[in-house]
Amino acid sequence: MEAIAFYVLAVLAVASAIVVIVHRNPVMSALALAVNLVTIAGFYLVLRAQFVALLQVIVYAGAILVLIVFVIMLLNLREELKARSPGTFQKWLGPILALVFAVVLGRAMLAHAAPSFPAPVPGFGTAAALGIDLFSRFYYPFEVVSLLLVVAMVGAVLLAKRRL
Amino acid sequence: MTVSDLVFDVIVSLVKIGAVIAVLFTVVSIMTWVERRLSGLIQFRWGPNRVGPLGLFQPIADGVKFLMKEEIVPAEAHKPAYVLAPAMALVPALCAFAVIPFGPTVEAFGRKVPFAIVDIDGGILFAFAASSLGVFAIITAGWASRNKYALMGGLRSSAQMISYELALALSVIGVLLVSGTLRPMAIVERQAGWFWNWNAFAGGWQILGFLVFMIAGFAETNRAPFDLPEAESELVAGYHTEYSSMKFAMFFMSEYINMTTSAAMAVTLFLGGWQLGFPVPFSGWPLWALQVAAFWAKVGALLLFFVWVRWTLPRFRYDHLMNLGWKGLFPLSLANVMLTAVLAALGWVRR
Amino acid sequence: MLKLIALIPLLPLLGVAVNGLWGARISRRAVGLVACGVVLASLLLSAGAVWELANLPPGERHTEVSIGTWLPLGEAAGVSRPLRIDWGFALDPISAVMILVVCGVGFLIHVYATGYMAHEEGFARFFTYMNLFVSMMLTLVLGSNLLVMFVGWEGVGLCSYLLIGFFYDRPFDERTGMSCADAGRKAFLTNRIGDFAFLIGVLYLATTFGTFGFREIAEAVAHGGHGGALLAGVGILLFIGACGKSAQIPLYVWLPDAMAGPTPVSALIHAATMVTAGVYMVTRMSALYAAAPAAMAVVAAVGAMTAIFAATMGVTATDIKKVLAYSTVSQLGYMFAAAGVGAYVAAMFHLMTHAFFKALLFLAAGSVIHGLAGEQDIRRMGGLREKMPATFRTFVVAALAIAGIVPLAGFFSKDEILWGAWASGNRGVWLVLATTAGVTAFYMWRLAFLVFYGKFRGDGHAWEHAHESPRSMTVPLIVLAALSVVGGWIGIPKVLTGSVDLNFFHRWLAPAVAGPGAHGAGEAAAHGAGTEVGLMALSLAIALAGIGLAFLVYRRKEGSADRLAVAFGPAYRTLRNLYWVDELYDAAVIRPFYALSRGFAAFDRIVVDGLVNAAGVGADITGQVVKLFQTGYVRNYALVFLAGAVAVLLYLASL
Amino acid sequence: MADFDLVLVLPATALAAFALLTLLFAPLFRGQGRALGGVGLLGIAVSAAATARLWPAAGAGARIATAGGMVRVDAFGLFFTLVLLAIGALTVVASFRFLEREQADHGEFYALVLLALAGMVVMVQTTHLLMVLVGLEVFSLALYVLTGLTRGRARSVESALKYFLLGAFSSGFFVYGLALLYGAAGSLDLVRIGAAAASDPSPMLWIGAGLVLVGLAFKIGVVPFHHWIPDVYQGAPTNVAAFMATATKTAAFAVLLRFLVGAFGPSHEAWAPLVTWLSILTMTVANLVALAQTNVKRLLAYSSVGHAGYLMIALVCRPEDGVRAILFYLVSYAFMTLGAFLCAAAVGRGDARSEPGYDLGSWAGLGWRRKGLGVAMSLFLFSLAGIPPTAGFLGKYVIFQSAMRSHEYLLAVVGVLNAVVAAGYYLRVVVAIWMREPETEEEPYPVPVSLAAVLVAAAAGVLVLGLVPGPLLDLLGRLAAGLV
Amino acid sequence: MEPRLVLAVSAVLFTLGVLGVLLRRGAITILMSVELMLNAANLAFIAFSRQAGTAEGQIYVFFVMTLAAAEAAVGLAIVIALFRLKGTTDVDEVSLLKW
Repeated sequence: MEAIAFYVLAVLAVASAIVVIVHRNPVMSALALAVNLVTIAGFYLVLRAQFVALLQVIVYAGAILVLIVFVIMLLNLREELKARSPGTFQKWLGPILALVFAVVLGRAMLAHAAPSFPAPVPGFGTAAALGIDLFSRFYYPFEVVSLLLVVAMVGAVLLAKRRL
Repeated sequence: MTVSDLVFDVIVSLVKIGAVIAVLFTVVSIMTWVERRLSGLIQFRWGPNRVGPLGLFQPIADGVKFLMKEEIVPAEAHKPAYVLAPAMALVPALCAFAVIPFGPTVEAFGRKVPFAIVDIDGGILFAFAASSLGVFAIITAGWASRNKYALMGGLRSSAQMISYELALALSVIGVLLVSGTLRPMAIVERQAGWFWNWNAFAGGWQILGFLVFMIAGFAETNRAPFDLPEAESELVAGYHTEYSSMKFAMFFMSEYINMTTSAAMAVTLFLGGWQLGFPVPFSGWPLWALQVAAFWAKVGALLLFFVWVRWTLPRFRYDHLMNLGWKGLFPLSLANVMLTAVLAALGWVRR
Repeated sequence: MLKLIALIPLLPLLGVAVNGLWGARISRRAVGLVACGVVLASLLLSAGAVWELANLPPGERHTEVSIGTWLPLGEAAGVSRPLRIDWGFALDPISAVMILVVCGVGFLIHVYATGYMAHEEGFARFFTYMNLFVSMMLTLVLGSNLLVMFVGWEGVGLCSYLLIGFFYDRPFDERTGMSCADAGRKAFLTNRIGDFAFLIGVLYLATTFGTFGFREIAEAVAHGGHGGALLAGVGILLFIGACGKSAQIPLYVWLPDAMAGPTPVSALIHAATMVTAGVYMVTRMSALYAAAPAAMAVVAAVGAMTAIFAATMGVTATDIKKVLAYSTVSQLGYMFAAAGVGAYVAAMFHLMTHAFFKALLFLAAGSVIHGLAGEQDIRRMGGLREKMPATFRTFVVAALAIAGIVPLAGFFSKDEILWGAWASGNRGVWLVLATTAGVTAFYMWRLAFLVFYGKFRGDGHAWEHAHESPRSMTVPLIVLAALSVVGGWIGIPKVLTGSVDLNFFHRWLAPAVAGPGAHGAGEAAAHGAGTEVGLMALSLAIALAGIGLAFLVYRRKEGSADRLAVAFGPAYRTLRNLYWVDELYDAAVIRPFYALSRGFAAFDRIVVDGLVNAAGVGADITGQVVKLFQTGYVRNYALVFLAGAVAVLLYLASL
Repeated sequence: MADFDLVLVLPATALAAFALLTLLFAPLFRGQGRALGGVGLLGIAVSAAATARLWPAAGAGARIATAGGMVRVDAFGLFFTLVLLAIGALTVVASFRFLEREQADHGEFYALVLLALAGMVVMVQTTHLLMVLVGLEVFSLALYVLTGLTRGRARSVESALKYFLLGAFSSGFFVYGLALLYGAAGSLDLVRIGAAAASDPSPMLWIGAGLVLVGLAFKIGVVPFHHWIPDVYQGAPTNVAAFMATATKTAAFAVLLRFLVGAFGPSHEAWAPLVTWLSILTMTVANLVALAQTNVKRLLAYSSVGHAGYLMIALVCRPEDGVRAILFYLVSYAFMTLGAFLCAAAVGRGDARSEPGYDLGSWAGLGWRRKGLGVAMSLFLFSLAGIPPTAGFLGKYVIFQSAMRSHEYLLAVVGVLNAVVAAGYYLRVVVAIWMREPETEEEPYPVPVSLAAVLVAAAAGVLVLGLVPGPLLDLLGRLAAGLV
Repeated sequence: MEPRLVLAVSAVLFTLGVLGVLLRRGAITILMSVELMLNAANLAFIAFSRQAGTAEGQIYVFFVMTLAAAEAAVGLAIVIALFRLKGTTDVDEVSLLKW
C-alpha cells in the first residue's frame, strides 16, 4: 500500500514540478507548486515524519506560497513572454547540463541508498521527538535562526514599503 | 494488526466520516436559516418566513434553487482554475474537521473508538494546515474569474490570511503550552471536571488567547466584520462575483463549514471540547451521548455568536484591518504566549 | 658611523615628509634647500661610514645593522631552519661604491634640478619624488637581504614611474600619441614583468636556501651541494628581473620612452642610478653566478647583444635625449657583459664612471634643452658652443669620456671590461664590445657635432633666445666633468703603472666579489702585459676612428657645403674628389651601416616594442572578449554557475 | 541546556542585541541615522570586548565547544570574529555621512549591518554546518537588502535582484550538499564528516562536499561562480559594496578553511587539483576582464575576484604555511579593499539613472583636487597591486612563498604573472587620479571627517602590516592548527 | 518502500528546480523554482533521517523551511521594489549592469 502511495506521489510530484517550470502563467505555476508542496508533505507522511509533513503544509503552502501568490496578484503579472536574447543557447545548453547534473547526482545518491528503509523507531517523527532534540541539541541554531526572520522582516519593510 | 482490525478500522472510519459530513451539511443548512432569521430579528424584520413554518424549509428551497440555476463560466476565465476553485474551497474545509474530537474515546466491540475521524498526534497542526489551504481556493477563484472585483477579493483574502494566521497560530500556543500535547483529544481530556477547568478559564488562563483566537477566526473565515474579500458594497461579491449555481453554493457551504470548524476548534481548545463542565453521576453511553450533545451545543452557541457579531459590527476598512492584525492581535497573542510561559514556569496552571 | 647606516636611506624620507606635506606652502628656495640638504646629509653620512669601513682590515669590511624584525616566517612547523627577515642594512665595499655614487651624483642632480625646474609647476612635488627615489635607491643598495632589496627595487620603480609621468599632461610621442603618463605606465609595467621573474627567483632561492641574506646565500652556495641547474635557473630568473630594471634585451623598450620625464630625472634615474640596480644586483649575487656558469653565459650574451644593438640605434635617433637613452642601454649592456664574463669589478667600475659621464651628458643635454626652451630635436640645433660655452665644454669632456679616450674615466673602465672579456677567453664578447666602442664614439660625436658645431638649424627666434644656463646648473656640470676626467684614476690598471699598484678600486672591491673572473684585470700577468697594452691601444684606436668617422660625416660634409656655396671654382675638383671619398664612405660604410641601424630601429619599434605592446593589447583584448560573458542577464550567470557546478561534481564523482 | 554559557556566545549575541536595540530606536531617529550608527558602533565594541575576553583562554590553545556542539570557541574563530568586527566598525563609521548623501539614511542600515555581522560571527565560530547555513543565510539576506538599500536607483535594485536570485540559487546547491553530507556522514558536524571522509569516502560524500564547495565558492566569488560580484558591487551602495567585498570573503574563507583544510584535510590529494584549477581560472579571468573595465567599482569588483584566486593558492599549500598565508592575506585584503571602495564612495556621484562618478573618466585629476583622498587611494591601489612595502605585497609574498614551499610551482608562477597583469589596471586608476586633466568643472565632494578617519585607519593598517607584519604573522602561525 | 525512489524523486525535483531558474524569465517563477530546489533537499533530508532513524534530519528540514520563508519574504520585497521602478519582473529586462 505504501509502495503505491510512493509511486502516486512520485508521479504527482514530478508532474507538478514540471508544470511549475513550464507553465507560462505565474499563477498556474504557483498552484502547481502548491500541489507539489502537498505531495512532498505526502512523502513525509509516508516516511513517518508526520510533524514535518504538517509543518510543510502550514509553512510552505500556508505561508510562503500565499505570500508569493499575493505578490503575483498585487503586481498583476501576466503570462511570461517567450525568451528573447539570452535564450538561444540557454535553451539547449541548460537542459543538457541539467541532465548531466542529474545523472551525476543520481548516481552518487542511488549508490548510497539502502535497499529498504528500516522499521521506524518508536516516536519517530512525532512532535515530541523533534521538540526534545530541537530544544536540547539544537536550541542555539533555533535562537539564531530567529535573526534570519528579523532580517527578513526588516528587509521586506525597508525594500517594499511605499514610504519609509 | 489483523485483517479484522483493518476492516473494523475502515468501517468505523467510514461511519465517522459519513456522520461528520452529514452533520456538517445539516449545520450549514440550518445556519443559513438561522443567520437570516437572526439578522431579521436584529434588524427588526422578519427574515424568511414563507417556506414552511417560520421559513424553516427555506434551506431546501435554496438548495433547489442552486441546483436549477444556470452554470455560467465567463468567457475570459481561466477555465480549469475557475472550475477547480470551488472544490478547492470545500475539500480543505471538510478536511480540517477530521481531527476535531466531538466526543470521548469509547469502548466498542472491545476496541477503543475515539469520537473523532482521526485522533493523531499533530491534530491541531493538521487543522491549521487544512484551513490554511483554503485560501488558495479564494485566490484561485478571484484570479481565474478575470474580473477586477474578484481579483481584488482574492488579493485581500490572501493578505488577510497572512496577517491573521500568525495571530491565530500564536494564540493557540498558550493552550499547547499548558496542555503539553498537540493531540486534540488529549487537550480536551485535560479539561475535565468543572467548567472553570476549561483552558479559557482556570484550566490555563487562556482567556486572552481565546479572545484573540475568536477575532482571528472571524478574519480567517472571512466573516464580518472582516469580510473584505467579498465586501458587497465595494467588490460586488468579491472572489465569487462570477460564480453561480452549485459552484457558488460550494463557496457558500465552505464558508459555513469553515465557520463551524473555527467554532469547533475554539470549543476544543478553550471551552472544554466535549466536556460537560460539571460532574454527572452516571457513565457509559448516556454520558458520552450527553458529551457529544454538549460539544454541539457549545459549537452552536459560538455559531450564534458569529452571526450576532456579523450583524452588529460594521466592516473594517482595509488599513484598519491590517493595523488590528499586526499591531493589535499579533502583539497580544505574543504577550499571551509569554504570560502563559511565565504562569507555567511558576506552576500556576493545572498540569 | 657604521652603526648609523640605517639612517642613510631614512634621511631622504625626511625630505619627502617635509616637502610632501608642506611643500606647497613654503617657498621654492626652501623646498630646494630641504631636498638638497637631506641628500647632502646622506652623502656626508655615507662618506663617513665608508671612511670607517675603509679603515677596517680588508677581510672585515662588512657591517650589518638591523632595525627590527620584518617577517618572522620561520617558526612554522615543517621548516628546518627558522626563517626571519629583518629590516637589515649592510655596508660592504660594493654597497659603499653604490651609496657614494647615488648620494654624490644624486646631490649634484638635485642642485642642478633646483635650477632646471625653477619655472615648472609642481616644484615641491618633483623634489618629493626625487627624495623618495634617493631613499628607495639607498634602501635597494643597502638592504642586507633580498627582500629589503626588493622593497627598494619596487620603490625605485614606483618613483621612476611617478617621475616619468611628471609632466603627465603633456604629449610625449606624437607618432604613437603617447602621453607622458602613458610612458610612465609603460615603464612600470615592463618593470613589473621583470620583477615577476625576479620574485619567483627570490622565492625559489629562499625556499632552497632557507634564507634571504646575501651573506648567508653566498655561504650556502660556497658550501655547495646545490644542483647547477637550480642555481642557473635562479640566476637567470634574477637576471630577467635585472633586465627589466636595467633595460636589457628584450625589456629595454621602456627606457627610451622614459625620456618623457624631466631631464634631471633622466640623468639621475635613467642613467646614473636606478638602471644600474640590475648590475649591482648581479654583482651582489656574484657568488651565486660564479657557481652557475650557464647563467653567466646568458648574462654575458644578453649584455653584449644589448650593447651593440642599442648603440646602433643611437646612431639614427634624432631626439637628443633618446640618443642618450640608447647610449645608456648600450653602456648597461657593457656592464652586464662584464659581469657575465666574471669581471664584476670592472662592471662596478664602469657603473661608477658611467654614472659620472652619463649624468653629465644628460645634464648638459638638459642645459641645452633648457637654453632652447624645450627643443629636443638635434636636427634643429647646431653651433651652440658659442651660446653655451660651459655646457659645450663639459659635454665634450663627457663625450670623450664615453668614447673612451685616454685618460678620461671611461677609458679605464671600458678597457678593464674589454680586457676582462679577452682575458676570460670570451673573444666573441670582446669583439662585439670593441665594435660597440667604435659605434659609441661615432654616435656620441655625431651628437656633439650636430648640437654644438656648425650652424644653427632651428629658427632664428630660438637662436636669439638661446642662452647659457644659470649657475645652479652649470656648477654641477663642471663638478661632474671633473669627476669624468679623474674618476677613472682610482682604477688605473697595474700594467700601466708597473710595480706601483694604483688600482685602488680593484683592491677595494675584489675581496667583496666572488668568482673566477673577479680578478680579471689582475690576471694580466698570466696573459702577458703586452697583450693588454696592445688591446688598450687597439680600443683607443677604434674609439678615435669612430670620432673621426663622425667628424667626416657630420663636420666635414657640413663645412664643405658651406665652402662650396662661397667658392665655386678652383677647389671644385678637390672638393669633388673629397665628395667622392665621402660618397664612397657613404656607399660602402655609411649606408649599410645606417641601413642596419634603421633596421634595428625598426626591429625595435615594430617587433620588440610591438611584442611588448601586443602582450598588453592582447591581454586587453582578451579581457574585452572575456568580459562579454558577463552579459548582464542573470539567467546566463546561473547557467555558467551550473556549468561550473557540473564540472566540479564530475571531477569529484571521478574520485 | 546544560552546556550553555552566555559568555561563550556573547560576541554574536551582543551584536544581535544591539541590532534589535537599533531597530527599536529607529522610529525615534528618522533622518538621523548617525545616532543609530553610534548604537551600532557600541554594539560592535561590546562584541569585540566579549571576544577579547575569550581570547586568553582560546589563545592558549583551548577549543571550547558549547551549546550542544554548535559553537566552537577557538583562537581561529575568535580571530576571524575580530577581523569581521573591525570591518564592521569601519563600515559603520564610513557610512555616517555617505548614507545622508545617498538619501538613504535609514537607521535600519546599521541594524542590518550588525545582523549580518552576527551571522558571520556565528558562521566562523562553529564547526557545525547547520550553524554555517544559518549564519550564511542571515548575512546573505541582510546583504540582499543592503544592496537594494538605495531603492530609488535602478542599478541598486537590479543588483539586489541579481544578487538575490543567484544567491538563492546557490544556497539551493548548498542546502542540497548538506543533505547529501548528512546522508553520507549521518551528521552535519564537521568532525563527523571529517571522520567519514577519512574512513569511508563514498561518492555521495564527495558530491555533497562538492555542492557545499560550490555554495561557498559562490560567496567567495570563485570563477565561474563569480558572475554576481561585478554587477552587485557596482550596483550596491558603495559602502555596502565595501562591506560585502571584505566581510563576506573573510567569513566564507573561514568556513572554507574549516571545511576543506580541516575536515577534508586528510584527503588533500583528492581535491587539491580541483582547487588549483579553480584558483588559476579565477585569477586569470578576473584580472584579464578587470583590464577592460572603466568603472572603478566594477574594476575593484573584478579585483576582488582576482584576490580570491590568490587566496585559493594558499588553500592547496601545506596547512602549516597555507592557513597562515590566507589569514594574513585576508587581513591585508580587508584593509586595502575596504579602503579602495570607501575612496570610491567618497568620490562617487550619481543619481537614480546613472552613476558617472564611478567612471574612471571623472576621476581624472582627482588627486590634485583632493590630495589626501588621492594619496590614500593610490596607497590602496599600490597595495592591491602588491608593491612593497605595503600589506598587499607581503600578503602576496607570503602566499607565493607558501606555494613554493609546498612545491606548487605552477600556482606560484601563474599567481605572480597575474600580479603583473593586475598592476596594469590598478595603475590605470592611479594614472587617472594624478596624471590626467580633470574632465569636469564640478568640484569633487568634500571628504567628511568620519570617512577620512576610516580611510586613515585603513591606510595605517596597510602600511603597518606592510612594515611590521611580524607580530601578526607570529600570532597567525599559532592559529593554523586544529581547524575542526 | 524504496529509499532509491525517494532519493531519485528528490534529485529529479532538484534538477527541475535548477532548470526552472535557467529557463524562466519571471523573477517570481525563478523564486518558486528555488523553492522547488529547497524542497528537494528537504525530501532528501527526511529520507536520510528515516534511514538513520533519528530526528536530526527533520530538524534540518525545519531550519531549511525557515530559511525558505525568509528568503521568499526578502525576495518578494526586492521584486516589488523592482516592479515599482521598472514596471516589470522580467529578469531579462534588467541588464543595466554588465561587462
